[in-house]
Amino acid sequence: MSQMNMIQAIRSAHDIMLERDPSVVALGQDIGYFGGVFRCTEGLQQKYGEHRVLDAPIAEGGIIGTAIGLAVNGLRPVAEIQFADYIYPGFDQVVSELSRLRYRSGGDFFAPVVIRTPCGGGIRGGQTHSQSPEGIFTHVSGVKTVMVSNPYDAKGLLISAIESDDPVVFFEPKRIYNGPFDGDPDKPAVSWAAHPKGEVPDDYYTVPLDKAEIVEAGEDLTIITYGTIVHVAQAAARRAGVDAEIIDVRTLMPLDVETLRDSVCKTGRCLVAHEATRFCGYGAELVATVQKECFWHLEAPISRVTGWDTPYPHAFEWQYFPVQQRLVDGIRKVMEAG
Amino acid sequence: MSQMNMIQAIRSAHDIMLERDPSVVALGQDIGYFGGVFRCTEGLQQKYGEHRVLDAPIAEGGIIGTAIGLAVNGLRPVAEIQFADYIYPGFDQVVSELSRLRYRSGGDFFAPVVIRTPCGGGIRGGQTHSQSPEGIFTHVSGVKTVMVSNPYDAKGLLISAIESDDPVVFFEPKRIYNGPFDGDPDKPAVSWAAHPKGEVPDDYYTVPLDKAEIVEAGEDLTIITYGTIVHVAQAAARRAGVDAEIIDVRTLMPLDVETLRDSVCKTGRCLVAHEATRFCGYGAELVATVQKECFWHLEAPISRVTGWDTPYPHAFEWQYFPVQQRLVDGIRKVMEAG
Amino acid sequence: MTKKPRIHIPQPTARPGEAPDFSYLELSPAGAVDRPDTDSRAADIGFLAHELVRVLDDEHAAVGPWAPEIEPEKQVEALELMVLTRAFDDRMLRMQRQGKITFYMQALGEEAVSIGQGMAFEPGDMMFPAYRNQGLYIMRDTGLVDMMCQCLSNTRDMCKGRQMPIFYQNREHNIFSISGNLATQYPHAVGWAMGAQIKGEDHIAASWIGDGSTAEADFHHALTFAAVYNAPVVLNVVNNQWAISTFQGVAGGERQTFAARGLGYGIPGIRVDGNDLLAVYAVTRWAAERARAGNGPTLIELVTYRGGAHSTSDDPSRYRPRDEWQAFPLGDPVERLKMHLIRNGEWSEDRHEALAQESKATVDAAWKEATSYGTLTEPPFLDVELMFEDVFAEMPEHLELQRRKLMRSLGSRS
Amino acid sequence: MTKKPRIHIPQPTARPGEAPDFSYLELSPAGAVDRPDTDSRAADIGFLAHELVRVLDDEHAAVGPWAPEIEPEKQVEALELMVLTRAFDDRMLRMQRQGKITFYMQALGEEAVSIGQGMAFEPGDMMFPAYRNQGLYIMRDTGLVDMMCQCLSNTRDMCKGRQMPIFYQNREHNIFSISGNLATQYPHAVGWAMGAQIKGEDHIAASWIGDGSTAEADFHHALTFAAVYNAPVVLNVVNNQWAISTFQGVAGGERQTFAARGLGYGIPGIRVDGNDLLAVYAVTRWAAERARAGNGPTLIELVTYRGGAHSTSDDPSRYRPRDEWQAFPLGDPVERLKMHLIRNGEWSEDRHEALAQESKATVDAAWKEATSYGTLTEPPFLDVELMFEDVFAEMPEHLELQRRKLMRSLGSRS
Ligand SMILES: Cc1ncc(C[n+]2csc(CCOP(=O)(O)OP(=O)(O)O)c2C)c(N)n1
Ligand SMILES: Cc1ncc(C[n+]2csc(CCOP(=O)(O)OP(=O)(O)O)c2C)c(N)n1
Ligand SMILES: [Mg+2]
Ligand SMILES: [Mg+2]
Repeated sequence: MSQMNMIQAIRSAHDIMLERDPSVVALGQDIGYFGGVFRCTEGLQQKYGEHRVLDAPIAEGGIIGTAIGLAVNGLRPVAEIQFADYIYPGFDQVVSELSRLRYRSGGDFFAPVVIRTPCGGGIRGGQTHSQSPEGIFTHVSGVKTVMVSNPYDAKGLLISAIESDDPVVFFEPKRIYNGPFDGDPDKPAVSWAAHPKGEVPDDYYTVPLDKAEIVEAGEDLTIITYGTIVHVAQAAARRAGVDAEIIDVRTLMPLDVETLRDSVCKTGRCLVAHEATRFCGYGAELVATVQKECFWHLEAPISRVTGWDTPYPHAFEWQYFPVQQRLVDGIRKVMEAG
Repeated sequence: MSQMNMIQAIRSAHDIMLERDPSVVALGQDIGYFGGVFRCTEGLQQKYGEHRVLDAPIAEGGIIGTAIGLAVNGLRPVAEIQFADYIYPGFDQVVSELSRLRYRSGGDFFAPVVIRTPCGGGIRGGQTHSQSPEGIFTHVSGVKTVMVSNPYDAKGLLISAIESDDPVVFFEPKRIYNGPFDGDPDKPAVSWAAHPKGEVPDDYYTVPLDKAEIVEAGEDLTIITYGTIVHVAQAAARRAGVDAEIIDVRTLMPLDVETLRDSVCKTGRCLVAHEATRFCGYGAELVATVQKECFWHLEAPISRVTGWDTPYPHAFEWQYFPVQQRLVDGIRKVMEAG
Repeated sequence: MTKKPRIHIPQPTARPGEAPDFSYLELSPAGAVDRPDTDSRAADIGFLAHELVRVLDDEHAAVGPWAPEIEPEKQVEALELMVLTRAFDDRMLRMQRQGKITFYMQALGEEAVSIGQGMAFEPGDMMFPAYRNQGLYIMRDTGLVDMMCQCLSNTRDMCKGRQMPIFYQNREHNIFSISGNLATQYPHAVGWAMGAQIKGEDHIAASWIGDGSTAEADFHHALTFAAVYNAPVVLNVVNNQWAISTFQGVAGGERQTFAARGLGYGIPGIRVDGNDLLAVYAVTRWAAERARAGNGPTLIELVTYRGGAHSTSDDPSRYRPRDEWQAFPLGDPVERLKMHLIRNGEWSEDRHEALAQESKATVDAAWKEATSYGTLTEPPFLDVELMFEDVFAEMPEHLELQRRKLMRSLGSRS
Repeated sequence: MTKKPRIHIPQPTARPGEAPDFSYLELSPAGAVDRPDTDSRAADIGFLAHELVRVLDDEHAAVGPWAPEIEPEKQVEALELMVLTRAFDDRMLRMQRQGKITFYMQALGEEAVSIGQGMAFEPGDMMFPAYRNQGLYIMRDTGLVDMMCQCLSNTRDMCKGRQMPIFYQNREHNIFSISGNLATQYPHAVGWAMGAQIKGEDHIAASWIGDGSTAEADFHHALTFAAVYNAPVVLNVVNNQWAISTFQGVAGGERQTFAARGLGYGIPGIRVDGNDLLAVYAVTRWAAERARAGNGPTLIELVTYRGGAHSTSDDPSRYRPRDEWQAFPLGDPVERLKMHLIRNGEWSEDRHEALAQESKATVDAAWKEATSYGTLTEPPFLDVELMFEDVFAEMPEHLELQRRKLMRSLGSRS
């Protein structure tokens, strides 16, 4: 066991898999000699060689396209896209090739590629360093989608993703790389040291790719969320003084419907929260699924607290971000309804 | 007034706008001399010149990227993407540029580009000529999204889209280019001649870019749908013998919430149907919105009938497509619940 | 607008009703182009991207430095494979017209590309074909029945009914799955080749796209990554003059050859007579040797002509002269190799006639067997539940539920 | 794996602690490169893509056929603009360090690119800059206060608080909005230029990207469309040797120049000393003339060096020698033009010292005014409701509702 922040946990997952499995390779912009702009691969090229941790040209489509070729040749590429906002030039290779190869070839070919990418705001990145595009990947059949919320899960889920024979798009909320964030930007930043999920085993372990986690058990309402907002929701629930059951979805696709169903059927009230824009966001699917599964138990409309349907503005970052206050408002609304 | 199929109606919209507004230009693969693989621009290059109707290289990203440049120079480009399945190489230009330009430049620059593209299945196109990717565009803030269901709307909405100062992604279900389709593949194909919406004014007219249409008024349940499935829903409702209110959303983003709310609050029951895959599809937003707006009026869970969460298979096209029978099953389920 | 527009719009030399005109094609005489060593630097052999490597002269003799050492038996085999490919295409085209299959694309006039290039690689080399490379499957003998079953989406369909006709793959014979999305296979080939380097293996990769498809982003991605990592890959551009209705000028072929694109990346480009099987074989062999020896990628432009319609959905008489193919200066690859072999006393009109009959018979027999495994309209049919498999390695719960729901709905009647 | 990997991984010549080594840079002597007519065919002037156009020699004299006719006053003006750009960068960098702005990117060492090229265009020509082209705004005099207000996201921010610092635009002065997404502006410039042709207007377009960004798809899209339609556009690659931590070889600069990419499309490529303002101006003028005369696009590679960190988030000492810039053979563009003017008696050390002071004062005054319109942390603040505007031409209902909801929530306390 060690204290790790999310960057160290992700690096550890790379390190262990590069060590255990000679077919694992990493590629991406600035990830080699430099170790990545967020340091997630620091020291790994030096340790495993330039042919295992490759600096790649600035072409997301080329990175994902060649990663597929590497995978078809028996390797297990872990591709880093420097910011989720820059994944779109590679979108065609994800949708038309990576996620369709196994299906269209009747199972003869498949490409176990992991695409890691930092997402989300809260670091004054403006509209091109803050996006959360998970909702456009979860709609694509054939690719699994993950968003992590803490170091322990980050390492365990990344190892699962690398070992999975399915392609995985792996989102890492950059706001919580160095510490959890409770959604109050006026508070000083805290580190992972104090957080139980900052305790990470040094060795190999996995977290399953299809299970949500109940991070807090409760009776009054269910808050379904993932990524940075998990921590915001916990703080908001405390502040609102409600006994909330808080679920970290973790693996967005495939979705662990059972955990959601059991919780909302029990509490009868549900709030869905994420950082991404609201319209047609991932939260829409969560609401649609829950209302179908738990309709007869619902005592109030399911409510969503999300980023607004605008790009992510630089100056108004904290008005765009679903801060604690907005979660509190959302919780109140769900509790007071009916 | 003339009898027009959807292809003729779309061609007429181009013709009128090329005539009325010298700043309108069309570009796309095979749309010039040849008139387009679906003939939507037939004869227009000959009529308006090669500098108004351009054959473009096979690069969707280049087509959309240069269309933005044309628009910034004061033109109104109408770009055809030959199949919606091939729009992904241009996705970055849509998300990062086309839909963000006005916002990021504080309104100083904007690009009134229309991207037209045939979508949907039912023509044995297999997994790369059948997709309905509307749900990934409706999640992108800054671009409007339309899917048409008949010749009259196609012409009126396309003219509105061309005149709009906002970018519009305009989906044309290819299965109904030549005639409506009631969702029974065993019946012989019918033409638009018999259909009231096949009656199209020859001259200029518009259909508003933010209004859904109630295609059938009813009391028992509300079916919210768009594109090809509008016709399938009408046939299925007749067959199920229910008095359904059927809403054609038409403009998916921005969504005409009021029309949906009024209808479902009245009927108390709602079925959402579309051809696209289900998970995180556009239907999820429809369900999430309706359950929020109409929660206290709902007598049964909102149900979805959609394409399955698989790619669109060639051999099983009619088992993938939400055929009449599946709509009938869906209607029954909603009617029998509670 | 008041002012006069002056945008340049590329124009083909002839449209329907006009006389075909290939004067725009730069041709070198057979034997005229030097053959540099396979370890030459791109910068020193730029001429290869502008001239046209040809081996067969007008008297059907194999001349010049590129004339390959290839035994007569192998040449005859190549002829047989081209004729078989054409017979296969002919049959499948007619089957589509009769509604037995939903769609088809011929390689008519381009057979030397897949056969000649295919023969230049080792069985362990990985092929990343485009949709007009059916010849690669035929050359590697993956089985006509197998290919037909795919086109029929029947119970033996390698794609399990998920793809339109012609989107084959064959893992065992190292031929990748064909994509409906243009050019995407190009970076796959480069990545696969990088993988061979990383693993320290000797296999190389090859990929094909059309002239029109070179405009796609993946063409640039592939050339960039191949150049940066010196990947052992042979990248081929099949310039058949047309991309559906647009001629090669709309892809940028007007002011520069496609082979020359490579030079901009420091990758050798070679322009070759794509209807001259011996030249195609020789040039590809050169590029393959180069890659295997660690000298990196090569871009080959094969100059040929799309003899048929783009696909069964297309009608070329709307946009090009009906007799354009007949006027194509590089002729017909089958005819040219045939005459070469006859000239050398290795072949005769009679044997050719016999070959045509045999090939037809082989195809007929294959079709008979293939259809016995069902068609889209006649049993036996593929199991519908296959629709939900292979989306992921294991079927997740939501797909299992959807599968059951469908089966119920197929059961229910009203 | 057992076998030995043999993939080629491009390596910079020096890493931290090692001695800088620019031996890989091919340099031509000043005045050595011919200046062809502006209507030459790309194929005939390939040499321009491989040699290096230079005007200023080691004695600071302007020599050779590319030495431009540019009056001394204009040269002095260019020097003033470069010095002002550097003073602006210096101030903004310090403001970021003090937390007054959230982010910044300098053009240190590359000032001749934006100033020299900017001066070569007409005011009606449309510029599509990258993020290191602040000099274009300064050269077109859009106003330092205006730029600072953008960096401050204050009440006068042209972007209304929506963009990180440095993503300027200026419609009135025909400079496009800078994007955070690399290379996307390249096809915009080509499309804009096509628009000018379609409208029959004389304006041309220009765009800039970095060496690393040439690997992006939009570089290929832009060159393809520019070649196909013969668009009047000047496409510039600023090769400052680095892309964050990766040197230009990782973008494919090892085996070929970036200027040569153009040749593959039949577009002339010119490699120019990017730190030689006179050469930069002359080459750009040549390309602009060419475009305006209807002779089509040109690709210019400007060889320079990124003197500072990639951005305020970067620490270059982790990946390159600290003294690499000092060893760069093409020196410092400000110093070189200054010495040229002094040599010609148009300038002096004293005047230069005075200029530095003036520039600093100008920047200080501008900063003082800019901050009076607010900062991210000090009032006056931008109206939060601006967040919901300009997503569309008119605010749709759902955004109006979200706006109200936010205002309520900002009101509510607990
Ligand atoms: C990304 C993408 N865009 C468009 C299409 C539609 N399309 C299919 S084939 C084709 C023409 C390709 O021409 P070329 O590359 O020259 O190959 P050829 O058909 O001549 O062999 C087009 C535009 C597609 N399949 N994929
Ligand atoms: C599409 C995209 N991918 C990645 C990035 C992250 N990024 C920002 S600048 C940069 C390096 C660009 O280097 P270069 O093009 O040489 O320009 P320079 O910074 O040297 O001026 C990278 C990788 C981005 N902004 N956009
Ligand atoms: Mg072609
Ligand atoms: Mg650079």
